[in-house]
Amino acid sequence: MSQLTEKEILDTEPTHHSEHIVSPKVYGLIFASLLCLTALTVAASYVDLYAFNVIVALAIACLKAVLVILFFMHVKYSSRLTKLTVAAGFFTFFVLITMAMTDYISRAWGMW
Amino acid sequence: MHFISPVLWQFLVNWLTHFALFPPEASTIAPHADALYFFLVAISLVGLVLVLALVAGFSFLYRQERNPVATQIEGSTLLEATWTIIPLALFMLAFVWGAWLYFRIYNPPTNAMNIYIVGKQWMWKAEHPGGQHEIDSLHVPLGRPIQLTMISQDVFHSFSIPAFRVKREVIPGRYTTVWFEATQEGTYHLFCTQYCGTLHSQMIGTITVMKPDDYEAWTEGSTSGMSLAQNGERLFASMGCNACHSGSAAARGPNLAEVYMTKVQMTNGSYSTVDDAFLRDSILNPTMHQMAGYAPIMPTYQGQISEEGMIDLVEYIKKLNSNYRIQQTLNTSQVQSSAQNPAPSQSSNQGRAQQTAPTAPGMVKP
Amino acid sequence: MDSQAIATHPDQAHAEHEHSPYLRHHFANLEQQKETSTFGMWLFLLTEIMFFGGLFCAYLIYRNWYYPAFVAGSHQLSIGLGAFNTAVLICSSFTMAMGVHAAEMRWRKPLIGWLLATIFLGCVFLGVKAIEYNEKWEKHHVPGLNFSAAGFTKQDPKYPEDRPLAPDMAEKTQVYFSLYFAMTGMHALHMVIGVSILVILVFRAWAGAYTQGHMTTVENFGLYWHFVDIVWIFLFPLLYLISRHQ
Amino acid sequence: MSTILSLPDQTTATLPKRSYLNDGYGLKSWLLTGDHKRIAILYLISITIFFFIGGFFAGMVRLELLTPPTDLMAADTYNKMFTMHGIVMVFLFLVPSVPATIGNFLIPIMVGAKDLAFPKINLLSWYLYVVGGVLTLSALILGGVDTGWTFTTPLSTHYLNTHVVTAGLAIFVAGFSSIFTGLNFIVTVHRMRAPGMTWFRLPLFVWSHYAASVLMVLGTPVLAITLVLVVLEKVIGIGVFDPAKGGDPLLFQHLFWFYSHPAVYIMILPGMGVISEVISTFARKRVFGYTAVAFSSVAIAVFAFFVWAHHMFIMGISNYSALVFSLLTMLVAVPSAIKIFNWSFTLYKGSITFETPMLYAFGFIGLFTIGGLTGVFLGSMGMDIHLTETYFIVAHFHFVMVGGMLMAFLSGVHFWWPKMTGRMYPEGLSKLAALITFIGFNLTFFPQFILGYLGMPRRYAAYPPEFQVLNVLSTAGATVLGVGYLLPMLYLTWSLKYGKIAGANPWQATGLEWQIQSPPLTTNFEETPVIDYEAYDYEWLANKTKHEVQTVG
Repeated sequence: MSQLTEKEILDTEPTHHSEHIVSPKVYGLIFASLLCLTALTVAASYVDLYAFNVIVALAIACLKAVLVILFFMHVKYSSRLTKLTVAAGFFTFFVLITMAMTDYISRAWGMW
Repeated sequence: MHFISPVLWQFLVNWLTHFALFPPEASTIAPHADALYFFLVAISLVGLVLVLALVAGFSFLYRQERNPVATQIEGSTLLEATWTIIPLALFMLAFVWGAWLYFRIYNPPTNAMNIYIVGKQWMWKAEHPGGQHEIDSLHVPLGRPIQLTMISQDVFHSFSIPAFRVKREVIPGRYTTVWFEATQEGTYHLFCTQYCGTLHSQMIGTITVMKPDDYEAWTEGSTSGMSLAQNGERLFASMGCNACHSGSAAARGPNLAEVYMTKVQMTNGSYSTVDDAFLRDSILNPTMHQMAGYAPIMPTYQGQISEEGMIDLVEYIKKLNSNYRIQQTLNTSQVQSSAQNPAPSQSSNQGRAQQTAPTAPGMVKP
Repeated sequence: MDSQAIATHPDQAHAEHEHSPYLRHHFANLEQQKETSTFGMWLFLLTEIMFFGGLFCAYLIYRNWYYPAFVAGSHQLSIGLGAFNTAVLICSSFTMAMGVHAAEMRWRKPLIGWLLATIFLGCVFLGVKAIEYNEKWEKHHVPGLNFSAAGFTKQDPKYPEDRPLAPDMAEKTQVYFSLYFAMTGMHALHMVIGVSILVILVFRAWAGAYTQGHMTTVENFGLYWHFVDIVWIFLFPLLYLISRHQ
Repeated sequence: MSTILSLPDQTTATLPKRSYLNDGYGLKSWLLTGDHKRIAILYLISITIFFFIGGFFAGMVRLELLTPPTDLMAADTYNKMFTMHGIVMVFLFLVPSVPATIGNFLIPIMVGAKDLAFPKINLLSWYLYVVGGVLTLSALILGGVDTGWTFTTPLSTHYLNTHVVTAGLAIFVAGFSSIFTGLNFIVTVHRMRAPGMTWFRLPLFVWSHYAASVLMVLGTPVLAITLVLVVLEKVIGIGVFDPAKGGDPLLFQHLFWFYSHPAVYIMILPGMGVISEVISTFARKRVFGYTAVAFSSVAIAVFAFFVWAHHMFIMGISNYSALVFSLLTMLVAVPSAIKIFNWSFTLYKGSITFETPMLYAFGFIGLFTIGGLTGVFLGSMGMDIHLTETYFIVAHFHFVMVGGMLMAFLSGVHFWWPKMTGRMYPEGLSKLAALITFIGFNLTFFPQFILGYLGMPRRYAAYPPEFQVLNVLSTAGATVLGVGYLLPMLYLTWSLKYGKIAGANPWQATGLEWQIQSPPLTTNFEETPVIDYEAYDYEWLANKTKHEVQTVG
């Protein structure tokens, strides 16, 4: 956490290349791969992979989300501040889930 | 003393007679809690005095009249480290001590006597194993560990006995436990400390700590005639539990005799300890407590048995040493039912339950 | 050192952007203004992550508790409709991205076209969602208002390998559907808000608002729209897919 | 004790011809303003109104508790009183108090910007606040709400027929007001700094607001979704928190405290920022260990998200989880300790004067130290069992919130009053008010620690008679405290017209806000400032003053 905050302080100045215009070709490519991934995840759900069904589905979802964030939302071409903002959001979400799960997982460990 | 107003006089008398800094220490936990409290008060005082001394001292020494020009100082890593590490060490000590006390309070000894508590808006019901019911009061013997198994029928409540320094939230849908061992005879406050609606402040009662002999006498005198386990047995039969949990080799449900506090294997391969919460949950949510080797055929009894009824059943199963009486009941009822009307499938309980069923304790009335 | 960098450049500002009609008085230049509003939008999306985060947290916990009920509940959803809707949303994200591109290139008509396409796709998504909700209502799967777990205690012919649920577990499908409606409902609400804003954007784009060098509004709205898409990208596998096999 | 410095610009000070206050008259120029300073004033007025509304409820609660039985009002009226007290004070006063008023006014000036990044959103945030406030009041007028400010399920969802939905909606809306304020601050601090204003030249006030804003932006939405679920559960009966349907009421507690614990840092951090400014100014010395204080704000913000379940130690969460949360709670106490010691050492070798803001700041240090240390009692799990849900916890958070935050708020209001209005407050009267507040506060809340250890539960309309003495003391203290709060409102209003004219920098403080005229121009600065000095650089200020005196005279 402390690295995060330190970074936040040092590297958050705007960088001046935000006028980058993504070409429609890139959009088209990303669009096509998103559709393919959707087809893939639906197809994968029909195959019984036991515990891996969840992992595959979520991995594909994460990949799709990353594609959208990086290209459609231009994060790939944005300042480090934007990247850090996105990271901070997911980090806090992660804190919410893991810290809440410390309770739910360990409740079964003992009778109290 | 007629020259001061009677109200003020009364106030002063009140002050002098009731002044206390801490409640009576009436349980084995209380001295430990107080020790931690005094430790924390001590470090707080030291901290506070230190800060006040610094602020007051510097304010005096460096007030503008004495020191017209300030000397600029950037800081001191050594000092920063000092006041990071020393408080941290003290807080860690408070943490370890507090954790130790916490586990002591919430970890009942195995030989504790169990009393059940049901909280509902706005009263406490206590059920002793012998079948004594109390409302808004609890009688306990001196010098014997008492474990409270508590559940709420509606909202969150909290069972608090300041004199014992114990407290635990009483929550709907789940047993919580707390334990104490009283060390002083007397009557103490029982509070509901979790806000639970309009008459929250009326959800109070008394804890009466009695000498073991007096407690025996009290139990004798206030028995309702049936122990919890006996009530449970009746309910067990009237709900038809014995049809499957008969203990025979061909039974459709697991054998319940001496199952309490054993480890059982579940269908998913894991092991669970059969405690009060497990028993209660298996009756309400049987699929979530599916024992290995049995088909998931048990219906849920959600909404059919009141919390008091659940307590009777749990207590019954806890005390169940053999299946002899179950089979006895079963045999007599089968004989009777086959004699009277040939076997509709759930009527195996008809025999003795027929008279008792409508009034059987614990059944939720429609 | 990085931290020596400064946020405003007064000299530059006076030289280049003094007279831009879009520059609000408290910014030094258009670039600062654009970066500022984009960063603001990202922070808003941060709050949105946490807004949905609470729901995802609840989902995770209850799925672990009531796994069979979640499996049975998810079998009541149509993967076909879900996949179709996912594709629709991805298309709409694409059209939105192209709309932003058109605005960047200062093409007025393509911008309007792409925005209209996005509106259309958004409406298609909401229409399909309405069909799904209607089906839930008819099957008595709306928690609180119209719910019956009776269907789950019987064998479902569509999933012969599924065992019917015991009554206690069947009741827990209500938790699944509560979360289903809360999550997709919140998502649909975001879609409705998004489509409404899009309509306004189209009118303003018609008047030429975003194709004269100031397109931050379109770009920021694009961020919002893509975020809503991402939420669905996660909702789709969680609610529809991952429980197909027990 | 010496009072205000007599400096050249003070004796000859006149009110500037143009300022944000006379840049347009009439209601419309205020209600549709984009100027952060005017919005700050709007906030100041509205939170003062809500503070006194909340204070009225507190007064009723204390009056009822004067005697053991429920004699002044019925139990459910009492429940509505403390609920409204909690909701109004927490969501409509404490959360927006320093950030939305003083912070709103000062942050753009302190970073050298003309305005906040999003002036319209700033105004929107005030309107949302007002809507939230009106909804809260309508819940009250429609018949009140008696859930307590914590909305514990299933009590709030299934067992009460009061206006839970209206109150939930009110908090939802007010929550978005605070999200927008926080968002605006973060963007402003990142993007709007003047040339030369590096991160480590920012005043600590900005640092602590930045940390609080991060909490607002990341925490508040979780409360929002939780309240949505509560409302849905109450209105249509979905089953997320309802144990009867398979939900876990503890999940509500988790989600609620995920926001509401960081919320206490949202409340206290801006106050800490005020104290840093005030102590430095009146000690005429750079804050001791600037970086340590700055990073401790950030550390508090980060740790804030890791400790929420210490509100649930006795609620049936897993004991192992309680262990983890207790440990992390102890860690979050450390940055606060660091701050306290750094403030104390700022006084070392200073040149201290004792104006009203400084007196309030001393009050803050003392009371916050007590409040913070008693927090350690509650973070220590075994002790928490006995102390939680009693008056001990009431006393603890009132020491932190009222003794800490409110002292800081009053300190800040007095400190920046000359900047906001261009006029001084009456020094003698305000010192008296500070003293009365301090005495009244201790009389009100210190007995509650003892009450708590004796076991008196919170939220009780009636209580056993042996607790009466301490309760009478507490109620008596509340009366004194009430006077202490009414006084500033009266004399500050008076000073708007009759106060001495302050001049640009009556305290000889170094902050950027003191280098411009009071009250400031609508655009704050005549031209974009270029910052070439460190924060709290009193030597720079002395040189500047000397230079000015030379050029003028």
